[in-house]
Amino acid sequence: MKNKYSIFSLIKNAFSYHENWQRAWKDPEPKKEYDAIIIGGGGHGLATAFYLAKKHKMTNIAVVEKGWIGGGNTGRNTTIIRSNYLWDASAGLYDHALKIWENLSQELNYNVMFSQRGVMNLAHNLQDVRDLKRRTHANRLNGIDAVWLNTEEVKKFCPIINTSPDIRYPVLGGTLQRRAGTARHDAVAWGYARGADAMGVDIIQNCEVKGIKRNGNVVEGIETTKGFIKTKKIGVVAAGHSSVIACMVDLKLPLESKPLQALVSEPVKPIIDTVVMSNAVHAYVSQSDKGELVIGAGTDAYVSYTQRGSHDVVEGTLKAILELYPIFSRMKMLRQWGGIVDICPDASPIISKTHIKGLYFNCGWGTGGFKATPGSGDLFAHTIANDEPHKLNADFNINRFVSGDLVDEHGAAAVAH
Amino acid sequence: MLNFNTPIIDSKEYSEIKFSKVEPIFKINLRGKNRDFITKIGKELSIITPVDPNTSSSNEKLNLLWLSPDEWFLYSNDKVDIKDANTLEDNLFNEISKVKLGSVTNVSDHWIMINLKGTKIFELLSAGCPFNFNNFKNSKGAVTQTLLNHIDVIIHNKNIYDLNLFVRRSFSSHLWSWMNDSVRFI
Amino acid sequence: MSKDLRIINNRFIDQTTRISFKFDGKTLYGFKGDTLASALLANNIHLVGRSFKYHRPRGIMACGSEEPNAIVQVGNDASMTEPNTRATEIELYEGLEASSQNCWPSVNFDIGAINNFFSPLIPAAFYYKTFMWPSNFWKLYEYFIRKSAGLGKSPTEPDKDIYDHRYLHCDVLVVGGGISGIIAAKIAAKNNLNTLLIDDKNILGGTTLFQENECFKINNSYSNEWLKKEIETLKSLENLTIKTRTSLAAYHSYNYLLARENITDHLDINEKKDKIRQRLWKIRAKKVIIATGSMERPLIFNNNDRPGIMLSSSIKKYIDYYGVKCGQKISLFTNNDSAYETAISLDNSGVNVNSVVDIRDKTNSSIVKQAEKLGIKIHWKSTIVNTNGYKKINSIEIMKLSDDGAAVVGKKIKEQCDCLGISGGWTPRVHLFTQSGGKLNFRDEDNVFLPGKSELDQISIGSCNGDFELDEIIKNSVNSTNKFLKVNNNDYENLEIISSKEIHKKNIWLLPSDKPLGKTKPFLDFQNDSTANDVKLALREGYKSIEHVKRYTTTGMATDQGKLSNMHALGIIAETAGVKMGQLGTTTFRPPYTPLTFGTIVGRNVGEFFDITRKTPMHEWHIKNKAVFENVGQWKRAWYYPVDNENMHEAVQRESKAARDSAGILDASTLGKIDIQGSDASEFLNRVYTNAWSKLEIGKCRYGLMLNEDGMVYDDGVTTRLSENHYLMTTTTGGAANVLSKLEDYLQTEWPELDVYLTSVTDHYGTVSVCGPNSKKILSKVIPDLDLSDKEFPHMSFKNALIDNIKCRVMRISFTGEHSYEINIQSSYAKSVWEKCYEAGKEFNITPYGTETMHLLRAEKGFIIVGQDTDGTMTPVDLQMDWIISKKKYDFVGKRSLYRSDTIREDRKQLVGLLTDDPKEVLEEGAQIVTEKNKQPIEMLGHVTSSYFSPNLNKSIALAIVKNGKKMKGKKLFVPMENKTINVTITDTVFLDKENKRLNA
Amino acid sequence: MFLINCPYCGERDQSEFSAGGEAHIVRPKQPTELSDDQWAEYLFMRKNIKGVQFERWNHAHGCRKWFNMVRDTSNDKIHAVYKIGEKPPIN
Repeated sequence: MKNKYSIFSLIKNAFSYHENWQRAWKDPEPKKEYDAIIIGGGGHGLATAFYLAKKHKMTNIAVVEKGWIGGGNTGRNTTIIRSNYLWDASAGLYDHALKIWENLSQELNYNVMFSQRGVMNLAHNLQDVRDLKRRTHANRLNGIDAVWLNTEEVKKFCPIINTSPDIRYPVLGGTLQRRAGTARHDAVAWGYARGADAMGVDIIQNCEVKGIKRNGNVVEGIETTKGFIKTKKIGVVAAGHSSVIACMVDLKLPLESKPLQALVSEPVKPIIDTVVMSNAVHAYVSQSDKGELVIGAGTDAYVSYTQRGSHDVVEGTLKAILELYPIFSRMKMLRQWGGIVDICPDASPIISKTHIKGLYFNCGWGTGGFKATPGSGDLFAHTIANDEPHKLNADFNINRFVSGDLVDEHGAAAVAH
Repeated sequence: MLNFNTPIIDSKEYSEIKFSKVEPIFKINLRGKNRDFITKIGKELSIITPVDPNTSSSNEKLNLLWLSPDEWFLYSNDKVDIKDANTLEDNLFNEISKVKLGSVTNVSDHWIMINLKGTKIFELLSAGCPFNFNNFKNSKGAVTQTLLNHIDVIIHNKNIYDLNLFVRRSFSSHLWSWMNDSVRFI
Repeated sequence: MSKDLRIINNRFIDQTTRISFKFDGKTLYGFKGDTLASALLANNIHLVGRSFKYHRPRGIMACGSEEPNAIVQVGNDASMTEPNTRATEIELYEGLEASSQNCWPSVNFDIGAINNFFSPLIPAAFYYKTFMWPSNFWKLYEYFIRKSAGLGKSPTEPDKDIYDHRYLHCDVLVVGGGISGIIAAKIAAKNNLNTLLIDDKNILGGTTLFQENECFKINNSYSNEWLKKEIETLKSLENLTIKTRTSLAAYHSYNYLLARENITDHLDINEKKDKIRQRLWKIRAKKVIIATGSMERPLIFNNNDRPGIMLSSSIKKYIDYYGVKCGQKISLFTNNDSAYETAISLDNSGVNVNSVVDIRDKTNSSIVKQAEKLGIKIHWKSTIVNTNGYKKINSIEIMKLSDDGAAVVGKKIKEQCDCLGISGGWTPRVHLFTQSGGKLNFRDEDNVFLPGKSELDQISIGSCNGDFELDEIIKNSVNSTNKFLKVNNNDYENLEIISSKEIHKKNIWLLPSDKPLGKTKPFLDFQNDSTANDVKLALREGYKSIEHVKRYTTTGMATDQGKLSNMHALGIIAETAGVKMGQLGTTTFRPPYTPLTFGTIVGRNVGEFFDITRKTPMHEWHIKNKAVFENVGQWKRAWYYPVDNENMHEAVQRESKAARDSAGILDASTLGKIDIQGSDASEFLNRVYTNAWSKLEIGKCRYGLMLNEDGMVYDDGVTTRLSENHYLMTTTTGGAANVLSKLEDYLQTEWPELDVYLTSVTDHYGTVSVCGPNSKKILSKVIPDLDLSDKEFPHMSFKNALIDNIKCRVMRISFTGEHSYEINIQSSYAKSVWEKCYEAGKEFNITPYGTETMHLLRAEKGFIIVGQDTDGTMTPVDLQMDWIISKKKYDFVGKRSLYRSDTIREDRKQLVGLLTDDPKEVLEEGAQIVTEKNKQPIEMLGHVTSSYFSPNLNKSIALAIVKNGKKMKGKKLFVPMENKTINVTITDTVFLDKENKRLNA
Repeated sequence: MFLINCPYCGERDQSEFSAGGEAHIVRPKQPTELSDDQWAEYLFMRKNIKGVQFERWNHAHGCRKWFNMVRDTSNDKIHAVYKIGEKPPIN
């Protein structure tokens, strides 16, 4: 068992100049065989392993990661966490996650800095108002906290927003979820890794999957840069690279992997203490504990695995930021980067079995995956362990694209972060 | 009598740049694929149909601009009497559309034409247009369709430092005020 | 300013023009040409800020963009203040006010410094390990963490400055105006290549500009004199544009680069007004030559962060360029030759150099010999084990290094000093190269990453490419440039170059101390306060990859983006993990190279120009008549026309009533209009609409519904058959552009065999819609010679007409259910026709109405609005519009999707009408519909899509989509609001005039 | 920002173009003959290749012509462009 993290352990270790801290996780060489293998060491993959071990007592499992854990979209997103989704299925999924977030630091004994500072979505035209009110009502009836704010209330909640009626697309109101907020993205990956490792899960980094071995319609193991590893169950949580893995078993997914960019400003003293999102003018901003403004930009329309997007997207985003927050004009962009987001036609994820026995996919989170990390891991673990979806992810199967029973969140969350 | 309204009602003159609103001229969009179409408009308008990309041809009355392999843009140099305009449109329509050679569409009011003159006009354009004008500016008759301040425009290099710029009417007042704002910083 | 720190040196700064400025409220003086940093140093001010975490005193360390410590708040005006600005990059101007950051109450006495006392408790990433109890207390902890974090302060008022953009296309872009960049630019321009040379400083020349040393000569003159002549010739070249004060911010693929030009930042406060502050150049270059030079590395040893500890090369620049002594008793600490250049410069300027501490065993390069000749003391094979002085260094402790360099031996020598110059060698500025996607190679002998393979048409030359000695720099720059540009310039043949050669190299990433590592503070990232210990802790805890270490310790994530810290961090990681640095790789450098102001990135796309505004031909009339406007896409549409003090509700009630009782007039110009010609036009319409078109008579109009291939409603509108092969299609306002490109797509890619041509005429026509029982009378006045009899001109038909011999098209179609006409006329005359109709209608109290009333009127008739009553999940069947799906047609866009297992379900959400039990109660659009009262959570059957109070029916009406709604007519349901529940009944979607009598009234 | 060589107008800035996704997915001539699975394949399933991909682009703010592009999605390098109906120059 790992030493517990606490102020006391910090004091204790201070005396030995912090020479005696244990490793958060070991870097083992892969065993010959595991009961299950998770492909992808991002937040979702590590959470899946954590809950497989914790809830389903599957501890002879491994997470294989091509690079370093948490290095994909987990470490690149703008960390917005909310559950105010329109459709029942989505609301159920994301609120399940939000409930886990609320005690995650304690569950992991790793401070993920979940900060319930509220997320506010703004409306800028009459259809926005209709859509957001529709969502607000739906959330309320789904037992998810959501309130509608008129323009004055928006101003009161976040005074630095320009709510003047004379701007090009005035703020006509907004919906607020107070339980929503942000978390420290790296800590989520590291906390889950440490927790999983403590239960015996092997976390294998710098191990790229080269192929999936099948016997007829049943998986037998994976070919990796560290050799063949035998297993009966494979959970793929490869985000932007899901299609690449799927291609190894001649499976086509309803996904396109596109560049999503984000940026941070230089750190300043606290100036905005909530998260404000505006789909209509494409502005998403919060302030990290370090003081940086964290700003999410949009996606490009083309497929790319380069983790770089076009400058116009960044320019468009900051344009919108200055429209809503003219006081930020003299703030400086410190860093910009891109991630690869795998987007489904209905902007909802896939957490599903496949027609291949023992092969499971968790993908299609598009621009909004971070907020779902704990729930996604929990439900995917359930699906893998029982070879059966949990009722909360039953609707997110691959077959919906054949039947047409989509969970269309486009109206509600075209570019949700 | 119905009176004529245009969203751009004045001309502006700055050092080395001049924008002018232009008298109501007529404009026609021509589309067609086959040879007969191309020869037919050539005959009807007594003008060579430009088939090379980004080029145009002109006579004393008319300008014919290449827009795409199957689309051309025709505009008159001067204000044309409404009757003549109608007859010309009808002729073309009967000679081309009616006989299934292609399409003829009056777009006189779809586009607003703004004339830009002066040695600084390309600096003005470069404030909001990603197009590379380095060669364009020296080639008389060159045509390009591109974006200016995020707005679709057709630019016809009528003469050295003398451009005709076409913008859709509903966008024109916005572009006009952007141009006048931009001149301040040239 | 304290005179004794200034020497006479007028070459680059104008010591005759005194400039006054304020720092931390104190008025000080400097000279024109100073930077804030050089002026402060001249005033003997080193302490300018406090560090991020421990709030340790920090001083000016460098002289350029790599400065980690001297970041200040410029200005205190709420709208013009700027946080986190590097004092080393601020050109001094009259009226400059700057203050130190991240300290309270003052930089000299900072409460936060208590953190330094607690530092043993707060190693790297301590926050992940604590603040977890009690569980709901994080909000509180976070409040204090947030307060103590952050550096400067954001402005609180809108920026008054103006920013601008400019596109620029060139053959060759040269980045960096140092000796290599100057050579490259000259070669390019002389070969008639349209060339742009940019440099972030205010003058060209780089460091060679003030290199006046016997050891570096070209053709028998000092290298700086030779370079000055080069710069002169450069200025006369015509294909060359030179931009100073312009720094390259980002290098994207396809040689697309962004450069920021500073235009007013250096001007006196009163000269800045009404000018562009900064311009962003969007450069597209055929070829790019990177000549960005290199940065000096610090050395990592115990307490290496005190004010007064500076980069050795910076001390040289302050004395040789600015004429400022950084101290009176300066010591130097190095692992290479360049510190000796500093020593010599200082000595030449009469500054006393205590000694040079050199970790190397001994070397005898010409530069070192020269220093020895000057009698400068050198401690060979030695290191500094500690420094003293809280707010300013006052002494260093020197010890001998063991042979392996891992430990210190012998006795400790203490040496007094007021400034320490450190030099850990040089790091090529490869940031832009990596930004552009280039791969780096590692050179072991001097531990540098160098540009390797690149996909783009670019090269790196000079010291950013690993050439550090004058002769190599010139030789290789010339050769590479010639080769790269495929030219053969011989200006630089047979130059006679003298350059001191560095013979011995030695590098120790983390220098040993006599204390155990745990007891020392060897800083790596000065701004983020991460030490070598933090990096080792991260590795111990299993955070092995560079990115993990970087994120866990925040090394390299400060506002300098690790310019000074990255290499040592990598070195220590490699050493500790026992791998070669080459294999370890490096972290990615992300744009921008130096932080870029939001305003600069946005340019003039603010305020009025944030987004395009589209106006209809009648816009001016609407304004004159007090219309309130609604944004519909980029269009401004008249929303309603309040009279006197009417609120929206009152205005809409009046407008709606008038339209039904007598006459209303609407501006419908924003609807998309597509002119369709070609022999296959009818077949085309058959494929893109759900209903059949072949049999539509010439002169008749028909409503059409367009689907996506997924079967969901996409757009709708009325299309008119003008002649055999000629149609005019109308689309929704918002859908116009998308519909046209979608149709073009099908024609070009799926059905190229079809003879059909599309041309947008949206802006060509203005559309005046006159409706109401008196519309016919009004129209007959406007177009007297048009036969308006129902027989000649029935509903859903069109006529060509002339108004004052201007051609127009009149459609008799109705979106209100009233007898109505739409006049489409050339936009130039539309306002005039509108006024004509308005005049003609006055006797019938014709009432202009806006989009809100239009929505209300159509709702009374149960007509849908795509996008309001549909949301991309509704099929025509769901809308109870089965009638519009042709059973005969073999295929149309979206047809197949209508027969999928889910889309054929009987119990999908379907469009219905809703009536409230209380006719006065108007439902909220977006409100949800359920079967039971006061239950939660509860299944939602659907929601209200449109809802109004109908003055004509004198009751509230609504459209909604409800699960299985088709079968539920008459059923009682509930609409639960926050504070009450509203009882409703499902009805038919048509509330008014089910028999359509009014169409012909 | 890419520099895209429109097969009709020549080299233009990316901002003049719009991307249209995977190329050579032909709309079935007889959709009614297809099973739900086959139709879903056409509607939604994509190769989403990491590497050389064939895709559709439209010169939306220029000649408005659709054309095909061969692009390596792993480094955004454009290998070729060709007109609709033409054979891919590379395969």
